[in-house]
Amino acid sequence: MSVLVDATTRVICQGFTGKQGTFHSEQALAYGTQLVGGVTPGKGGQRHLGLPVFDTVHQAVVDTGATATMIYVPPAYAADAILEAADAGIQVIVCITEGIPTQDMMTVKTALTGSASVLIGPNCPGIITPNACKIGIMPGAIHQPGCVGIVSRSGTLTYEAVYQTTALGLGQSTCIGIGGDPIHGLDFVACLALFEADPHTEAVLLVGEIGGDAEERAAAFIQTMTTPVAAYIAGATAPPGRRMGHAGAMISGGSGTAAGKYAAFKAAGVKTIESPAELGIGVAALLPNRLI
Amino acid sequence: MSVLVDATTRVICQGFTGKQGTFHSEQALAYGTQLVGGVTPGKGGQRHLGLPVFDTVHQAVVDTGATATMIYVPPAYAADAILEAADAGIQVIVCITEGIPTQDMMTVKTALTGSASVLIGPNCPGIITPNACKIGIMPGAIHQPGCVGIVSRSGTLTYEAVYQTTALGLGQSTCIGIGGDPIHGLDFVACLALFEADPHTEAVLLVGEIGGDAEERAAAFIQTMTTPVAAYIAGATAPPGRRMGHAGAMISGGSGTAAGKYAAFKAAGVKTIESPAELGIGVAALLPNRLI
Amino acid sequence: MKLHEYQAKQLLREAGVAVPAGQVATCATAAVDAAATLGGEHWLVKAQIHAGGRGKAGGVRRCQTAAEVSAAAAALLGQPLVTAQTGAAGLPVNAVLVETPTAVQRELYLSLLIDRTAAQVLILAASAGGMEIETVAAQQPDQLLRAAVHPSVGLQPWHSRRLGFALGLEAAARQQLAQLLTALYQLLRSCDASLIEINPLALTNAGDLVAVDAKIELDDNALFRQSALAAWRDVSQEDARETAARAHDLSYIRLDGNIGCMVNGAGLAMATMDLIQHHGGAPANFLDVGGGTTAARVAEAFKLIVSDPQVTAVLVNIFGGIVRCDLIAEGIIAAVREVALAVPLVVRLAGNRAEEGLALLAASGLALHTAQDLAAAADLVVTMASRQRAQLGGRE
Amino acid sequence: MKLHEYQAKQLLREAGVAVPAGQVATCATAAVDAAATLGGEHWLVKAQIHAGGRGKAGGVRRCQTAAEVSAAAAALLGQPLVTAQTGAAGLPVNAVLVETPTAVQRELYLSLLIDRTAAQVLILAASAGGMEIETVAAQQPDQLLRAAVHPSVGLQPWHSRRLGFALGLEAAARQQLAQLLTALYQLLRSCDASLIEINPLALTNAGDLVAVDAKIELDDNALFRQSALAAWRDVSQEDARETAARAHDLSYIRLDGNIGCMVNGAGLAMATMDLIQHHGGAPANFLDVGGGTTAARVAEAFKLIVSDPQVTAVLVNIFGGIVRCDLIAEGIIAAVREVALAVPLVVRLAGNRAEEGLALLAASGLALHTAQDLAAAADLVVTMASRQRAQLGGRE
Repeated sequence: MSVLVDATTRVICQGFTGKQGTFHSEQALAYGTQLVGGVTPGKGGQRHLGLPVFDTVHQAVVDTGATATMIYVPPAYAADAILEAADAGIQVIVCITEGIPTQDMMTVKTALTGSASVLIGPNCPGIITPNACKIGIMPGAIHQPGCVGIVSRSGTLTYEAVYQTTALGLGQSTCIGIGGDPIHGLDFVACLALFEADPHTEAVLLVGEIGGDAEERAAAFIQTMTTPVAAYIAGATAPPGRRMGHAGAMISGGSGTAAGKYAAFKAAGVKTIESPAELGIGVAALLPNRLI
Repeated sequence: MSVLVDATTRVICQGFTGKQGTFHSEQALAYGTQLVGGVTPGKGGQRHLGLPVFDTVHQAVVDTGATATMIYVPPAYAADAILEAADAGIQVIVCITEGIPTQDMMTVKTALTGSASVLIGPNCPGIITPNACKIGIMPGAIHQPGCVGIVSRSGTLTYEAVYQTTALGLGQSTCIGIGGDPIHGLDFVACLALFEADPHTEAVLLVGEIGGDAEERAAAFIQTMTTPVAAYIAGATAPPGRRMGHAGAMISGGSGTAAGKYAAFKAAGVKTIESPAELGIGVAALLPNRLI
Repeated sequence: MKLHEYQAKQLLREAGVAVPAGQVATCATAAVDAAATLGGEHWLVKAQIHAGGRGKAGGVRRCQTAAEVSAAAAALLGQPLVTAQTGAAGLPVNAVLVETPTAVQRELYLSLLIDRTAAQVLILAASAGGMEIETVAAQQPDQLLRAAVHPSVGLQPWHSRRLGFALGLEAAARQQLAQLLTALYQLLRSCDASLIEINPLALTNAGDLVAVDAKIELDDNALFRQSALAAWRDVSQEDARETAARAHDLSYIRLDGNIGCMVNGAGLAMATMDLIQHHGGAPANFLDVGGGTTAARVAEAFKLIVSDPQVTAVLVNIFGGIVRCDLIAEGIIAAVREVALAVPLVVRLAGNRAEEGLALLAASGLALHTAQDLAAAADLVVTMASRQRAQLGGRE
Repeated sequence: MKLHEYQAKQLLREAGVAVPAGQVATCATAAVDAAATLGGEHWLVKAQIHAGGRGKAGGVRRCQTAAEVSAAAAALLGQPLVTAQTGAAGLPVNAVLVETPTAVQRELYLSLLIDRTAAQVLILAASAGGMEIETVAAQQPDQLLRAAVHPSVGLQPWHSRRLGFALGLEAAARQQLAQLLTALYQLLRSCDASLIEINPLALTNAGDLVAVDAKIELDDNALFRQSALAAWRDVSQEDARETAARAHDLSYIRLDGNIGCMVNGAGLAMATMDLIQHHGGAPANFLDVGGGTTAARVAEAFKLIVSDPQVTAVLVNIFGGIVRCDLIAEGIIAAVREVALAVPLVVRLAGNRAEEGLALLAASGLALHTAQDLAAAADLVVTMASRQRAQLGGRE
């Protein structure tokens, strides 16, 4: 029915009492997420939004049994927050923070190798299982429980994908925004493997973009999957050598182009979508029995 | 028929032209190991024992197709040699060197996490598949192809185990000396998993010793195995707080005792052997159909 | 953020890396003084711009007299330099580096960068110095040497053995390479560089390794903790509109088309460009107004878009996630009035309060077009842009 | 290798860690001078030995006058100090540390060590300072705080938050803890320590964190690159036989039994001890003659074993791997003659040329017993040892 998070997931917020943390915690609570508390060092023992505040993630885990966290701390402190969550045994770490130094993420990613914790992001909208658990900044209202797994490097473009699949009545099993930074946690391949193992995900919509080789590696993996995958790549018109908003979205030295990624998907037999207006109908084409 | 190495394994020697490297390379060649060359920086292009010498492991791999290495370089250079081998894509790295600083091994072990390379040792006799491939300092003559997998933290004590199983006609599938240092590569659990997957290993003889918790973790793993395991722990008479030769063999703060390890094995239903004179008959008891 | 060659070499020198003797100069007189201070009989006068390909473009001049140095500096300074990497407009030369030439025996390539997939520092090296590394990778892939540095162990002796032997260096030069790599790795880590490229790295006639050219790029995300280096930013090398955009937290990149775009989110902004092209048009820019879009930011974004004379139509594509489309609509109305928009405008709003937003726009009395569907919006703006261009063409 | 408290505190002080003012002294006069230099009205005189439990054993004395300092130093110096950790013979006190007492508000426990299973540095802390950490772990496991340091990132702010909040420290003390942890982690890495233990770590009345006691153990394998620290080795704190053994590359540890053992390989040496016990005897020592066993080393090993008056029989257990048993046999013969062995000797040889070796021994004419089988050898030596002891007993 979903991957990584569901209605039973107990969530905390790091950077809980800050402006972003407060706003998105309110949104998560309104959506029905089981938010059970938050962390702001120095404010332990207080209450915020009716929930307990802790000084450390470790204490929050001990007291609340949380297994997931959403991180809204400033870039300079985000790597530390991720590592603290991992050490405390948090299983799903969602880091929303944008602008974390690349070298911080390099060492964090290394430190998480072999760890039991999964990192989503940073610089991502988060993860949502519709009507069950929203961890992130995505608008809950556009989602609908359903059969499409969505995985994306983008934010608002993910919402567009959600919007189109909802409009077609397909809905989503889980949507994962893996983030737009060059070094991030969960990658396409890991998400595809999760969707492949989920009996309720009938098709996957992959939303990639220029830069790096994550899509090329995904294409190779999809050949081993039974669940069908449709893929769109943003940035066919992006000039080389320019960073297109996302730190990771840059064509360099002729590699990381949309054309190259599309070619990899086509070679792997993946259904490709050329226009962002066709994200919904593109994935719907993989599910002929679903559309009325 | 064996794990990790067999008659087709192509092996190089790091520290090839040194005294130890030369002697044990000769022994390996005499045993029939497919030794295909060696590495000594600055002596690339020369020949030694009739084999090519290379400046770097990378060049040796390119030219010889080696997939295994045995390392006989001094302690100060051993960590570097292991990392060079891993980067060059060597799959089985056997480090014989004794006396490597613990912090060197700490960072090396971290660097190998998630790597495709397997490290055996350091401070170990090596690995041997009888009559097929000998990588290390063990005496080849005492071995005999057979059905017992042997894994041990010790050197000569391993030979004793080999000697006894050979004397009983059981022979060995593969013998792995994982080494006596506190931080080492392959651990008991990994070796047990390899033996479990090997159809020709009919029983495993585990030779542990005091210090650390590797035996306790092995005991937990053995409960998931179908291949039977017999275990002996050296050091029942060792006093606490003293390092018994091996850097890793020390009871500290009441943990790491032989009694505790035996208790863990017994609780896991593992056949325990109390006397080192009974290593052979202990494992033979697991193979009632084998003994004539 | 890019550094100039002279800035990069200052960092290298401080890190103990051998670089040619040199001084930066911003006028011909200072260049002549620099040459005098350096002494010798030959000097290079090198234009300092944020782009490669200077040699072939006449941006590096070899001089044998003070008069030649003066003439070279005067010719370069104050002029834009056009190279294969700058685009047609070139980049302004505001400084030259006057250097003592290096007696080169061999030219090598060496760089350190962050390998995003492996999440490690990657060292690249090649015997073919002076060439673009991408060219080496494409044409002589077996000449391209790679060695990854694991963060838990850092640089190890084997890295320099691996590269030194493969590059065919003698023992003394291998020793220098080891020291060089150590210095470069430390520098990359300590200054949050995403790239340090030494190309060429010269093996001199004396057998020493010298960084003849150097390129350093810093991680923009880390500038908050690199304030001394952040102060070296040279906005003269950047597009003025992009710099202005950054001041308003907008992410803007000028493109070659004629349809201005304003979008929230980088991915959706790229997708919108693709959409325009898919429908037969050409985007004039990438513009991400960011997450917490406000009416004020929308107004600034509008000003930026229409400041580009090539723009003949504008497409606004906002997906209201957390942000409310009705508030965005109000911002658009105010901005259109403020800038007295003279080209057709198509607004697509979707998501949070999209219908209310579209209603506000319809009620505003402004000559704009609305759509809730991406494809329809794209069709409309492409048609409008062609029509507008035709009208402008008619007026010419 | 263990350091003395005063040595550990010197390293801590150099690393910027707050430690009590203090001076080391090796005679009573120097102790009085030290107290005078320190000033104040109270002093602690602390015996410097390589073992804990000094407080309860009278090894730490509080003094209020110079005369008391002199008396305390005189009483401690030159005498062995017996504590719960030293064994019955105690350890010689060759130096005392004269310190200014610390006004303690709370005592904490803090240590950094290498976690062998995780291959990471582990920080341990507890509110219960002054207690043995093993006692805390056994009796109040939830009071024992742990935080692991990944080598790729090193010490992070969360480590000190995790520990500081859990220890109930105020903001200022948490800040000091962060600096302290940074210093200790750096020190552990830079001096190849396997353990740094601050117990107790005092929170003073003034709100500062001060290392009141300190224990540092260095990795023996890393001493080759820590020559300054290696020079601090104090052999007076080690068993003389063990020190002598090390000089000959032998690994020897004195035990309480009466059957001397000589074995090649640490694992086999432990197993041989176990075997003796399994057969009803008690090993007198652990002795690993090492891999490349030579006749000379065998001779040194013999001397070591028989220098222990408790030994009433000797078991030699050699598994000839690479080493040839016949050469070992020759070494044994020579050694037995040289030391004029007066107790029964059982030699078990197996492996490479074992039969030739056993034949040489048999032909030597020496009063020794041979075996090729472990159990037989053990039975024999246990019997011999009892008989010898009975004989000795009879002679007494």
